[in-house]
Amino acid sequence: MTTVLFYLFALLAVASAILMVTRRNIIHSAVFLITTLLATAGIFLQLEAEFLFVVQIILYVGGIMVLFVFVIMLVNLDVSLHLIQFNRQKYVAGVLAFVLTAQLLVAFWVGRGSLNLGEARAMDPKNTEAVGQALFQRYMLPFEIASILLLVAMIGAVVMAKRRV
Amino acid sequence: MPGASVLPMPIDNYLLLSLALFSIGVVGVLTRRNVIVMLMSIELILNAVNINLVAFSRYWGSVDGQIFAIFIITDAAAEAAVALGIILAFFRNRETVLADEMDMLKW
Amino acid sequence: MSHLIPPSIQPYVLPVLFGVVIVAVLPLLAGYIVLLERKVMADMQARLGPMRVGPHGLLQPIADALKLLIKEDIIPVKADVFLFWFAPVLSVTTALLAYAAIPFGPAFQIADLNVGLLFILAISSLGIYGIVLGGWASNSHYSLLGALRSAAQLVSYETAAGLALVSALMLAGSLSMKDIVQAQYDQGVWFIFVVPVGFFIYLVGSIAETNRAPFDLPEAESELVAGYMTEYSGFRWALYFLGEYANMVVVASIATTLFLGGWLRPFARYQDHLFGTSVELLDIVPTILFLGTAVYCFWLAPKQPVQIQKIVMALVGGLCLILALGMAGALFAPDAVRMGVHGAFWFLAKVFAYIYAFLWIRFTFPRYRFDQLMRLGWHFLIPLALVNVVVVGTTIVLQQNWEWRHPMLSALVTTAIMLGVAAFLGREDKQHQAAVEVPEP
Amino acid sequence: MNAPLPYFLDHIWLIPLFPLVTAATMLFFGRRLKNDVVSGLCVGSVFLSFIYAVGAFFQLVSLPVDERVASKVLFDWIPPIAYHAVDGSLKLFSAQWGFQLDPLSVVMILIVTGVGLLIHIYSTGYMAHEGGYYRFFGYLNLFMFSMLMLVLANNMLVMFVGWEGVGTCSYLLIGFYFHKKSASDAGKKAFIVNRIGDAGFLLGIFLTSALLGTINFNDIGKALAAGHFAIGDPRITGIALLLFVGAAGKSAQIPLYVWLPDAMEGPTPVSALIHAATMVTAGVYMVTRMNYVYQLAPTAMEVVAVIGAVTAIFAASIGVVQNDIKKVLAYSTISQLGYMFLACGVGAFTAGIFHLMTHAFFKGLLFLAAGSVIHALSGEQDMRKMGGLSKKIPVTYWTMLIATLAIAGIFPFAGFLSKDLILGKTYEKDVMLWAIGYFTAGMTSFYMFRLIFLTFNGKSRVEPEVEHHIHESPRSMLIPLVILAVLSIVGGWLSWPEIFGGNSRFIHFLEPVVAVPHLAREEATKGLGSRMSEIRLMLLSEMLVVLGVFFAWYLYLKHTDLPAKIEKKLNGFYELVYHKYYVDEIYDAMFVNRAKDLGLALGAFDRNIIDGLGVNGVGWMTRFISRLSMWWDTWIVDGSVRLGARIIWLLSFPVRMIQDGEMQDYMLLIVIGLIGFIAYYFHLVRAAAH
Repeated sequence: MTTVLFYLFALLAVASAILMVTRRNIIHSAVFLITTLLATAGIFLQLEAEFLFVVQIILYVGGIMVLFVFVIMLVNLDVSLHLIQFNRQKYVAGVLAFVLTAQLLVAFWVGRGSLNLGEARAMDPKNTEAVGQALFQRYMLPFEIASILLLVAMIGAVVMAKRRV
Repeated sequence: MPGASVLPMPIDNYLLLSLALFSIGVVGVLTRRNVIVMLMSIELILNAVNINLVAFSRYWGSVDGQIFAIFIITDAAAEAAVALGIILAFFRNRETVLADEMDMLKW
Repeated sequence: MSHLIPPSIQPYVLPVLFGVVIVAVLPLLAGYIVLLERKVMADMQARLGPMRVGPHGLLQPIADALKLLIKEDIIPVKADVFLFWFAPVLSVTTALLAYAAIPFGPAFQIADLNVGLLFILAISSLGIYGIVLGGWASNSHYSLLGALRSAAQLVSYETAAGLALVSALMLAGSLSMKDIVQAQYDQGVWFIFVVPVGFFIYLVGSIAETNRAPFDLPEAESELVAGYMTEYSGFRWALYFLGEYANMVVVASIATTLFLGGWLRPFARYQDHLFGTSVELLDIVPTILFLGTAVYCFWLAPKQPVQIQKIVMALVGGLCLILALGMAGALFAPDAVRMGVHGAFWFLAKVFAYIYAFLWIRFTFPRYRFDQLMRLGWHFLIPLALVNVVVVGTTIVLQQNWEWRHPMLSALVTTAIMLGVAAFLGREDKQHQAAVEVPEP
Repeated sequence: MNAPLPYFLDHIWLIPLFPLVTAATMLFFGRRLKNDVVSGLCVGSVFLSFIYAVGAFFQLVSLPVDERVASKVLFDWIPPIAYHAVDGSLKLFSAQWGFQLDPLSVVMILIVTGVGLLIHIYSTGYMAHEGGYYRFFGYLNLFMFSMLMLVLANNMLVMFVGWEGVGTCSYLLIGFYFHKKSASDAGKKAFIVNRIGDAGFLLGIFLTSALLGTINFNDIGKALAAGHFAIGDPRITGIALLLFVGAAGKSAQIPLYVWLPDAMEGPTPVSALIHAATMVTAGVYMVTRMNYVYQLAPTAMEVVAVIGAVTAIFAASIGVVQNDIKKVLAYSTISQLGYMFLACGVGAFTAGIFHLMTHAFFKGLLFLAAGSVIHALSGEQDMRKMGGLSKKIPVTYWTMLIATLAIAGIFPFAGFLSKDLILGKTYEKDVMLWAIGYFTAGMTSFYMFRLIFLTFNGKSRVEPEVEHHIHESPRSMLIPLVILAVLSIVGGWLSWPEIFGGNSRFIHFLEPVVAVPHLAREEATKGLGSRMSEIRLMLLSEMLVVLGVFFAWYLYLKHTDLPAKIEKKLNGFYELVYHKYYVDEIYDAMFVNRAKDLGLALGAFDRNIIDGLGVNGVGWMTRFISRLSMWWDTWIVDGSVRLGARIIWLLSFPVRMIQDGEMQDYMLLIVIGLIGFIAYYFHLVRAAAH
């Protein structure tokens, strides 16, 4: 069952990711990105990370992507639909990206045998509690730092987006 | 779902999946002209990383990976907010969101 | 019967069953909520409301649904077809998906996730896309503005509502809807009595989240024709409507579960067996109610003007009678069934009470201006909710660590503090409002 | 105290605290508060203190006579510091933040809080329409705090804190209408004159601690009781005189009295509270508190007595001719203070305190009533523009009349008892001083009734536009008047003298404080002379008082033209007195102007020598040097820098080629770098493999 789920989600994710990159209409690519993110969330769920699953949806899909859609609606120009979508270095870039992927695949292929992680360990069934514990005890400092980061980002965004600075 | 079940499949699949997403993201960042799409591709890359982290955390049976993922998501949020703010400001001044028209930052 | 089903799919049977039931019943429910709304509005405006279709318009929803189904389906030329098709579906899907984690009764639940509440919030936060994309896709200024407004509104009020929920969460100490209700049973008090301020914040927030008056700016007829639904008609429009009302039920269910004690009957701890039988005194209330309704319907039936209406009325009476019998029968059924049936009854009763509050508010208050709406959200509700979380958390810690065992007293204190804070914020806000000059609409 | 103290005695430190808290509130947030909130807070705090004071009083009385000393130490203020006393022995100087309650200070706190409370209530009516309401009450409460610190202190240093505090508050309150120049000047004058006295007090403290090695009152008492010092020991006399300088400054005795008349610039409640009832009596309190020092220094006692007597008659003589109602009261205050010091000087400390109490009642009442009159006449203070008010503002009239009878010393009002106690004591000591006090009593009754007649009786001389809105004051102002009137009738009966079959309760209550163990306590024991002489004295003074009243009536009601004639007749003398014997002018000529000259001289020195040569010279040098270094900077330093910059600019050409400002090119570079790294990693792996 879970295997089926994984392949379903993975396929969905990859397919919509490709669509996201290739669509001409930004809104469409946003929609497909959302689909990818949701699929990823599904993967998380299938990995028994319920909390992360929810966080992914609430934060990424419900927050960040809404922001994206907003901005797209604000900046959307019909002309941009008829412009060239790819920049002048696209072939070089494509090749380089392919090389990079190839390298990673090679690395992967070479290391496939040596990646013997042994038996997977059991997961704490109370995932949320576990995350909370870790977040507020071992990772307290990073947590605070992240909050500071968010604060700064918020202020920055406000200042940027104000009509007249 | 049962807590103590072992990893349903070898971790390679997850790695491959995240690799695929990562590569697609890279392609998007490198080739698209529209800044917003570039940003979205970056989000995609971050996501690929998240998948890796969560997969490994599941494999080690500890939540640390998920914590990192959470931090990455936070990071993505901050980055998106600021970047979109910049884009808006820029769009107001220059009426464009194309990357190769934003080339004042040189010399 | 369990031996008939192969064990591999056994765990999926009940959930699927419930799912089917919900998906089947919900549109009807939504339709009847619309009828209820029209009736209540009529009542408050001293009118009769729909009377023609069926006795007292009881068949109106069905008629509406048929009309919408057979209506011509218009897609604007310059619309973005894909999204135009996608958006309403999305909004309905999310609305329905949220029901997966709502416990209508101790057993009557599709899936008891241990992140149930978060799951519901997440799914309903997806609902924005239905609106935004729809508004954008129909490529019309009214729609776009409506969409933007509603998106802004949803984002800002989700924050307040979510924070308000946190206070109840801390009291329950769990994210699983079931455990939350259970906690209210164990502590012997509905959380509305412990954190009324939180409930109030959630009430306002949920009204705003479902885009209803006085926060219905996204579809403010007087300003932008019908907001994001301007270009929609026929079945897609019906989908939107379904989604909206389904959402109302969702938020009502959340409120019911977190603040109003879910499926628990009032005085759930109070045991009083009726003349020694296993029947409890308060459990016969539903039966009596339905019986009364049935009798009333039978009494009304002959008075109906038209033959068909007489029949329908009688049928309704019969239905109520059956329900009453069911309730009564459930009293003697094994606990699981009894709890299920009665739980569902109480749950729905509370949900409808909440929705009635919605309607009431809608017909009572005038609409807000958009900047007022935003100010209310950001300057009043969110700070209030934040303080609420802090205060409630403090009291909980006090109770747990310092052996300060006066839940009701602490509730009073907390509420008093929160009211003070609210007053303060209100004053600040008024001053601020006086300070900034209002933009002419 | 080894035994645990009862509640109120254990919490005397709260009594000053309440006003302090409200004072702080007023001065920090007062601006925000509404007037009724302000008055509620301030009056409330004083009321609390009053309650605590009363409680403390009763619990103190409940103690046996010998143990009526409750002291409470909050914390160590100055940790012990070792130093050599004058006799070469090693002493530890230390001060605690300590409070002490004995009959003397309990009387004082009762007066301060009680009269203070009444005056607070009065002020809520009087200041209702003034600006800076919260400021006024903040200062007033601050004053209450300082005054209570002063009277509750258990050592001289804490007492000094209160001492300076009341000085400051009096400065602030005299200058309350700071926009009026005369007011702020008066404030400054009061402050500076007080400084002189305080300097004396401070020196006294130093000398005490240098001599006795302690500044704690009880320890001082013990140290003196140890009997190392003979009576009339010059060092003790020195301490006594120095302390008396301080007392004279605070209590406006010759030669430091000049600030008090000008202090009348302040609002009338202030004059009543600070410059009649409480602060100015601080000197008397201090002298009494240090009585064991004085009783060892007969010379100092004589000084005190003489100065007191002279001040009394001197001020009274000035008061006779003043026309400003508050000025008259001010001078009478000075002369009454003179009485108190006279009492202390002749060793009748208890009588002094007794008079202090009664005086607090009737003089406070007089000022409040005067304030009510001024309030009624919307700000008019000149008695020549009053008259015939008795019908229009009856309550004020009657209360003020009672106070006048009291101060004039009519039997059996409070003033009579206390004053004649003093006179009796004085008579035993020294007939000359007694004569002075005696005539002063006569003048007192004269000018006080002059005031009454001019203000209330006769025909009205009020200006017409003021005339028609004369109004009785609000209830909040009248109630204190009535209460104080009652007090100034019965207040004296606390110590109904033996000869009238009473037992001087008050006096005996205070005796433990002034009881000096190692002296033969003749003052205390040897009753009030023989009965007959005392009766005779009383009759004498009564006759004189009545005579004074008669004169006043004759001159200012019967033949109202006579005073003018008399002024004509002895013009020079009148002028002299009317201008207060030109004391202020003399002081100006002697001290103030000299100080100004010194300042000018110093200023000139500063301007020419220090600024001229020093600063400007240095400035010129600096400019010269900076020119040089500027040249160096421009050509040598900057030159080299620019050279470097130019070279780098040339070299950096290829790098700039890469930076074309297109972000995606950068990303491309990043990816290339990434690929490079991974390739290098492969290489490493292969190398490791082989």
